Amino acid sequence: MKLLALIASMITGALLIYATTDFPDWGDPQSPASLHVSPRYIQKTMEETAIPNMVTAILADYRGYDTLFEETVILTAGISAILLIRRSRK
Amino acid sequence: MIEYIIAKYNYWAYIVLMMIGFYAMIGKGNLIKKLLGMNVFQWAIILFYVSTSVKKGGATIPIIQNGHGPVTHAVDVAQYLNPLPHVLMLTAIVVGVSTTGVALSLAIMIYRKYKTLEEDEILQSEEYEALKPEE
Amino acid sequence: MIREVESIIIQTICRILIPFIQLFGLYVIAHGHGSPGGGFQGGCILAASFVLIVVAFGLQEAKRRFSEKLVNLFSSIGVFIYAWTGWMALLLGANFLDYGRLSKILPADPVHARYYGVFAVEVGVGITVMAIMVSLFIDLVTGGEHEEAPE
Amino acid sequence: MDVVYSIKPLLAIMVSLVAACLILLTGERSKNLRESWTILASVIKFIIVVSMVPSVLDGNVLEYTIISLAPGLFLQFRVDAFGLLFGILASTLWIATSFYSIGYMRGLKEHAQTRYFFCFAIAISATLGIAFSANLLTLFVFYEMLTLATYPLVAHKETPEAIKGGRKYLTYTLTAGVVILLSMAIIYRLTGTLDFKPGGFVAGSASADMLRFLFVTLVMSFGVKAAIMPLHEWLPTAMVAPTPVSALLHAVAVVKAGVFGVLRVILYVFGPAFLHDTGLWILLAYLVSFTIIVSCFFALAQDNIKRRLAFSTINNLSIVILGAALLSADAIKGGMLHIAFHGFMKITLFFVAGAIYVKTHKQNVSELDGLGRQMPLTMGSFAIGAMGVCGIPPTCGFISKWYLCLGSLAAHEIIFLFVFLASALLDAAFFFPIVYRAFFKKTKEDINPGFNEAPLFMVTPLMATAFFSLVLGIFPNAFVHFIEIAALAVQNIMGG
Amino acid sequence: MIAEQFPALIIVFPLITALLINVVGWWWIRPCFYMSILALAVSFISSIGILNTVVTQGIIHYKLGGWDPPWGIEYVVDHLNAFILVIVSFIGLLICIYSKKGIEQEMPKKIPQFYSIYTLLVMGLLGMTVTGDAFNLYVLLEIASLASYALIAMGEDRAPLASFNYLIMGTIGACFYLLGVGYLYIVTGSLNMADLSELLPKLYHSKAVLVAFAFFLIGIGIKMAFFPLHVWLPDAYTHAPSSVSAFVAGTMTKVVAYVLMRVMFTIFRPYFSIELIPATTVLGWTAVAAMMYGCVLAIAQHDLKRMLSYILIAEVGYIVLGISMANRMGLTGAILHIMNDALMMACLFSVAGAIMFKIGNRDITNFRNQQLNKKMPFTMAAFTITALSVIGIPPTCGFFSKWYLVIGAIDAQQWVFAVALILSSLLSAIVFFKVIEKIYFKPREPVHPDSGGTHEDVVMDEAPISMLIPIYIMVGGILILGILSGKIISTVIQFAVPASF
Repeated sequence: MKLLALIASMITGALLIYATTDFPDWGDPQSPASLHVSPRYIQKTMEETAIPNMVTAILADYRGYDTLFEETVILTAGISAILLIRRSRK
Repeated sequence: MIEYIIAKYNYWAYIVLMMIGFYAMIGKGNLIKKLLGMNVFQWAIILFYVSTSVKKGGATIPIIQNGHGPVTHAVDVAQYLNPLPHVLMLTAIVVGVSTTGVALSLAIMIYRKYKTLEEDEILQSEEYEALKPEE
Repeated sequence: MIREVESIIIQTICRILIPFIQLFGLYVIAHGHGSPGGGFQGGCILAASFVLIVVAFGLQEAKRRFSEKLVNLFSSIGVFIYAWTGWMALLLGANFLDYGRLSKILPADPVHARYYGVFAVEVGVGITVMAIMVSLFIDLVTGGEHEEAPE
Repeated sequence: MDVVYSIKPLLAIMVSLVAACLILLTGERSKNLRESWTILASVIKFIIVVSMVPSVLDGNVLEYTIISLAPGLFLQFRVDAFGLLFGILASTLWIATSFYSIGYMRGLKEHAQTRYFFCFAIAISATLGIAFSANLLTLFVFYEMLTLATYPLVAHKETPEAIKGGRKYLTYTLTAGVVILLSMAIIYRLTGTLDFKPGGFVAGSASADMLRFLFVTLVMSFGVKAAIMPLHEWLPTAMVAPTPVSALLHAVAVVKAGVFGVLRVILYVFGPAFLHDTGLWILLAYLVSFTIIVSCFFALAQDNIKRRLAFSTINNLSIVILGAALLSADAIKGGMLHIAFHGFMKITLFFVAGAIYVKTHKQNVSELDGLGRQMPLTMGSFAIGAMGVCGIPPTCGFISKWYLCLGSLAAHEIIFLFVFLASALLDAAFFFPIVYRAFFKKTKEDINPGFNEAPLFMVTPLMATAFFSLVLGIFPNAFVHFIEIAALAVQNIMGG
Repeated sequence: MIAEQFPALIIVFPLITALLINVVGWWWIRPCFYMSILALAVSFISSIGILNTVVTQGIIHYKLGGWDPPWGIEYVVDHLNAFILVIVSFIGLLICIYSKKGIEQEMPKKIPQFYSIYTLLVMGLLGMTVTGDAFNLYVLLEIASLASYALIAMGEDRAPLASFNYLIMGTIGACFYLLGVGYLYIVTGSLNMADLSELLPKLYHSKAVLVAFAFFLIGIGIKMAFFPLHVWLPDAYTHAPSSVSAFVAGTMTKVVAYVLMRVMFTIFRPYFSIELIPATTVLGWTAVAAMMYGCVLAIAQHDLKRMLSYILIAEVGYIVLGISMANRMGLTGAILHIMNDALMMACLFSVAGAIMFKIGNRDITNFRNQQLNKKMPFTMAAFTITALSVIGIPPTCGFFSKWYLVIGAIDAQQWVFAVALILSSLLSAIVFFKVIEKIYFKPREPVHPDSGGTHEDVVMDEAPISMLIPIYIMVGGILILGILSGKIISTVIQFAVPASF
């Protein structure tokens, strides 16, 4: 079991390293990640939402739908905990 | 080669973390250790995401300075970090927390039944039960 | 189970500290727009204050201030605020979560309507995160076996 | 042949389905109601089926489409001459069988009679569905339905060997079913259709080897129900079923469905021309001739009446297939006629076996001494049936065998003529001992049991069927014009 | 106005209802069940509306928050999602009705939490189906997974352990999916599916994309219990509460299979996942292995639900096989089979639950003494019909999906696939007739003709009506949808298959 786990994690790591060779360097301003979608967030946030903190703006507005469900996730966790282990000693 | 390694060291870091977590998740026999492995695994991915948002060259946190009320002056993209990964990872963090919460409650349930969290001992008691004649 | 700690020092310090922690939490929530922070961070800080109460004064005391039903109510209310803000937009004829449309009922132009919408949402996030964190903490730390607070 | 759109085929099938539901609903409450449903449905079905005869004899084809499943693929009924022949056989014999099984089941106080009659009705509608289906897919649907409906009947007694028999039956037929499915799918992709066409429709749609392969798979998988020799094993095992079931299985529904399928494949899917060109017919002919001869010897070795009858069934089925395989007009006609006539004769024989069992609980040939005095009507009918199977005039068996012999001559394969004759002799060799024992041999304890017949519910049907096999022998065209119908079918196939 | 808001309604209404249930339940337990029913009914109706809109007016794009993609999140509802939506919401509604009695028996103290989480589970699956954003899909996937972990753990006393293993495996799967999304994001900078499929083609030869695809496949494979990665499934589904296993077995794997199709044919173009890399070949052969493995192990089981779980693994193999054939017929078969299999599995597990509810024991070996065919004839009839459908006997719907799959295999010139399909249906025939035989025939000593008919004394003790109605609705579906499959294909599925086939 341990050996198998070791092999599995080794294979995963090898895959990751193999993939990394095609990645942009760390902190490269020209990486596609920072060129395709994000510029609009950076430039337009103020005039579109009047919120200086882009993270907040994206979190709650551009991608607000994600956040709604992340609320739901944590709510699910809470209810699950109650469902699973809550039991009153009376 | 050295430059190459240095230029991508954030990736190496997260790969190592992730392998550790992955190994712990599969290989460890103790359920709590599995959970720790799971957390390491998730944080590794989070680290990976966040590290993709970095921009060298004086980029700062994605909060527009002296901006209150709509600003008209164009904002230089290179001046701020890429905000999107932060947002995604906020979500991912919460998901991780929730998963851990549920997992811990499950662990508590398991402990209530078997009075142990070692997988092999649990399996032994399972076999013991299986041997018991079912009425 | 939590051992009831009866340390005068800890309790005094906590009594002093907790209001500030909570104040800071509210600040972080409210200032998520202009400064680092937001619903999660603030919510977690608020939750931390309650955890501190539990640690310092014991579970019963904490639950007297913040009963389980209340926690549960809050956790749902937070998400409900969020969903309702989006729902308002939907009722006003825009797409779900389109806060811009809230300008119809808020004294603001669409852009600032978004500003306020985001604020409402952040408050909702804060409430939920706080409540769930507290309830998760209590449930996990007691193994789910704790009484209702004596009325 | 022009197409007439008519809902009659659907009705004919639905009748017994509805009856099945009614049986299930009212079954446990009152036996009489349950069985009256059976009788009623069988009569109505017979009327509907027969009412289609004239229009078919005028060269029409009755068609009814339920729904389109895919481009070029319909759930569709089409009543042509051949299908009608089979349909008439099934619906006629259902009446006899339902009367008989009432007598039998009550005589033996069998359990789970509701389930019995329910599955019985389903099986019959499945059989009619097979008879009237317009394409291979529809036929397959009802074919599987038949398999499943007859499985509880085979395992009806629920004794361990009954269950084993049921398992074996399922194993054989379901395996055959999936093979059919595969070959059917391949044909559909090759030709884009599955509609039966007199004279076949696949010829030339793919390489000869591919078609040969498909032909072999299809014939062999339908041949499982038709009990061609290497695949016949399930049939004797299924003998544990109650006698009316064996009668249904053997004379009417299952095996005949198999033969019907084989003939459909030979004549309506691949077509005589294709068989003749590829020389597959001679292969098939030799295979079934082997079956014919060997099954006779098997039958000689059996002491249990029903098992003996089972092997005789195997023999006759192969005779039908041989007739089709000879590809000459007379032979095909003879084969088709033999489907119908053998039905009448064989069901008589099985009814007799059942009657003997109900009355005396005797199952073996060696115990039948002097039974003819006790049950003269029964054994008389048995004699008639036996004569028919051997092909002795004036029974109807003679007619079909006559055509078959003509056919084998027309096919210039004299050897098959001898096969037919040999099988007739062997039939005599294992049937007439029974008759002889029954009538002329003294019982061991030399007392005369006196006249003591099986219940009326059983004697009447078996005498009726025996009577029919006589009458059809003397006036082969009586009642429902079997010969004309068969001739029409052959004419369509041969395009003459 | 309401019509174009359906995509929001279908998700948000269950969400809000779940919240209300959670609050109300603390004071008043009775209405929780009905609230959940109401919510699921609304999302079922709106999913029907969506399907109708899609069929009449074409693909729906719904921009959440009014932001254009790729900046905002959008719903993209084409024929495929609409179809899956209807299936999921339908099964969700039925199983919710079904669950009433079972839950009252199994967890009387936790009814509000159960219905709250159940509603969230359905919502999560619907959201996964409807969304057009890769990351949003991950979040919803996690909602659905968390809910299912919690619900599964409420089962018998071995359930928590099974659920824990499921959680570990499931988290690995989800994290791999997340990693795949991250890789695509780092090389393209986008998260929107449509946008990704625009951006990716020029990167098809980058290693990062290949690895991302591999991670997608592994992650989805784990979530879908695809053959080598299925280890969590049998335990989890065996010990789960009956209604939960009915719903989860019916829908979860199917929705994830849908995600697989999305990833293979929308995010990546068919050109990539079929021609560029041998993904379909690998998937196909693994699927064959899955079918064989599932059926063979199912034969060996004594526990009814465990047997069904292995059958489910085989069925997942069918779907993936259809996808991996990569031709029109095969995909049609796969999509059709998603529907049929959802119905069949939900129905079979519901029947198992009904047996548990009445007899408290689902060991196949002592069905024989239970006289089940006399005690609960209707349930057993439902079981038989559904079993025939799984075997693939016409005219049940299982036959038709199998038919299309076989034709797909023939078109792909993959004779082994065709033979494997047929072989597996034979194996499942063995599996199910073993059970049916035990249900209907109890071997006795040969009855002496005069002493027959003495064992009709068992009284009928049928499952409650609130269980029978959903079961029979599903059975009706199994019987009718097969006949209608031609129509379904011509109206919906043929547009759901990617146009490039």
